[in-house]
Amino acid sequence: MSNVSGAFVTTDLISVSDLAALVRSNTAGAVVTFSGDVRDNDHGREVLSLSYEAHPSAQALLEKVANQIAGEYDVLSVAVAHRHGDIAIGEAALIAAVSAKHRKAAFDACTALVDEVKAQIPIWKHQVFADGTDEWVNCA
Amino acid sequence: MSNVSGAFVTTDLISVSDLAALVRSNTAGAVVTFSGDVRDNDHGREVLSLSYEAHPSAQALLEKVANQIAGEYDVLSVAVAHRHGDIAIGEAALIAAVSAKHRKAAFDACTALVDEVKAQIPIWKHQVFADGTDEWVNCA
Amino acid sequence: MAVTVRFFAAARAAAGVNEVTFDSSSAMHILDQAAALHPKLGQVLPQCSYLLDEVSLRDLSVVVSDGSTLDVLPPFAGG
Amino acid sequence: MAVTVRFFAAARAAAGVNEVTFDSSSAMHILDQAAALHPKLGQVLPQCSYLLDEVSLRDLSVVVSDGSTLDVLPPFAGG
Repeated sequence: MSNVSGAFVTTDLISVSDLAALVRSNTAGAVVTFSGDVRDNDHGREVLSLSYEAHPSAQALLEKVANQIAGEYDVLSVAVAHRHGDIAIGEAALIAAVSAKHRKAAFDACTALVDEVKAQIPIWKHQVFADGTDEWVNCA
Repeated sequence: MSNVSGAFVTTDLISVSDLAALVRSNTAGAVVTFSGDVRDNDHGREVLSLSYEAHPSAQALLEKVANQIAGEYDVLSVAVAHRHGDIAIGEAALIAAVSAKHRKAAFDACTALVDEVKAQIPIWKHQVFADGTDEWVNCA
Repeated sequence: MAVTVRFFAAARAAAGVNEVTFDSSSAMHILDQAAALHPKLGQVLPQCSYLLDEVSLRDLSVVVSDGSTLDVLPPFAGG
Repeated sequence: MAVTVRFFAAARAAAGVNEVTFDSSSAMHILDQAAALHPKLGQVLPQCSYLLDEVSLRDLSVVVSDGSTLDVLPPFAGG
């Protein structure tokens, strides 16, 4: 029986260990986590600071995506958190955690969860570079 | 430049957050972790207790596998720990962590790292079941 | 009563405002008016998707009623 | 001086001992002698791999010298 242990769109710090703890259980043999962290560089340019903006519907859509993945894969539990607002270099913007009886399902579901979050959740990344320029990522 | 941040064969508790912290850096955009945890059941039978035995060469071979994966994938850092001795239900037996600039390499390398550890490291699992029987796993 | 158009992320940056109101008409006509008012939007809108009262809107010939909200969403870049 | 055979995991459980010593001869002959002494080993040995002084040994016709150690490794089950 799959379930979603948590789906959070938040301005708070998010941590791998918190999300791993949410999905862990004595029946789960495998826990896979992904942490998407803010880098100090992008396409060879130094990133000074970074912020994410979330649409008001982001929370509901993140819950929907988590439920979709929990239903499609043979996993025990799914949790996901996307942070918005200003995020310091090295901190996590997106964390996903999946538990399953066996590792292949956990890896596959975690990969798909991250892919779907990137595709479906209305969140935008704004980068300020050391050269004084800035950009909204994916928006030419 | 890939490197191995740690490879440990140990009787101590091992934690996802410790290994994730070892591989994390400001240039890494993605950190993927795997935790192989001791389950309270196997093939439908209740597991009471579990221990791992490690061959004296396990430490050196784990370092070799970690280096092999760090060299084969476009990743920034790799860390892996395998616990042996008695392990309580729910605790981790194997933890792998990989950082990379981009998530696909991190997922692929972490999956391969776990596969290679299972294939190449001389470590054995002994399970005691609630019905009083016991088994060395993979040894019919 | 009017139609509220809300701009997000790069669309807000291009428009220079968070939101603007128009009289009811087709989504296409409303967006054309917005681009006329805020010329930089012209580069961003072709990449955008739209929500009409929080539901995905693909057919821009649909008439947006007074009281409705049309959201302008640039390509997502979460994660 | 003799050959030391070390048993691990299921092989140790089957042998009932951690290690045993034999006179130098081929690995195959040494393992046959071990199986004769500890009959339960007969079921485990066909699944095992071997290390001769910590190096993988595939050709069991190799003669194991006095002072060497032959490790008997059941199928790995880490992770």
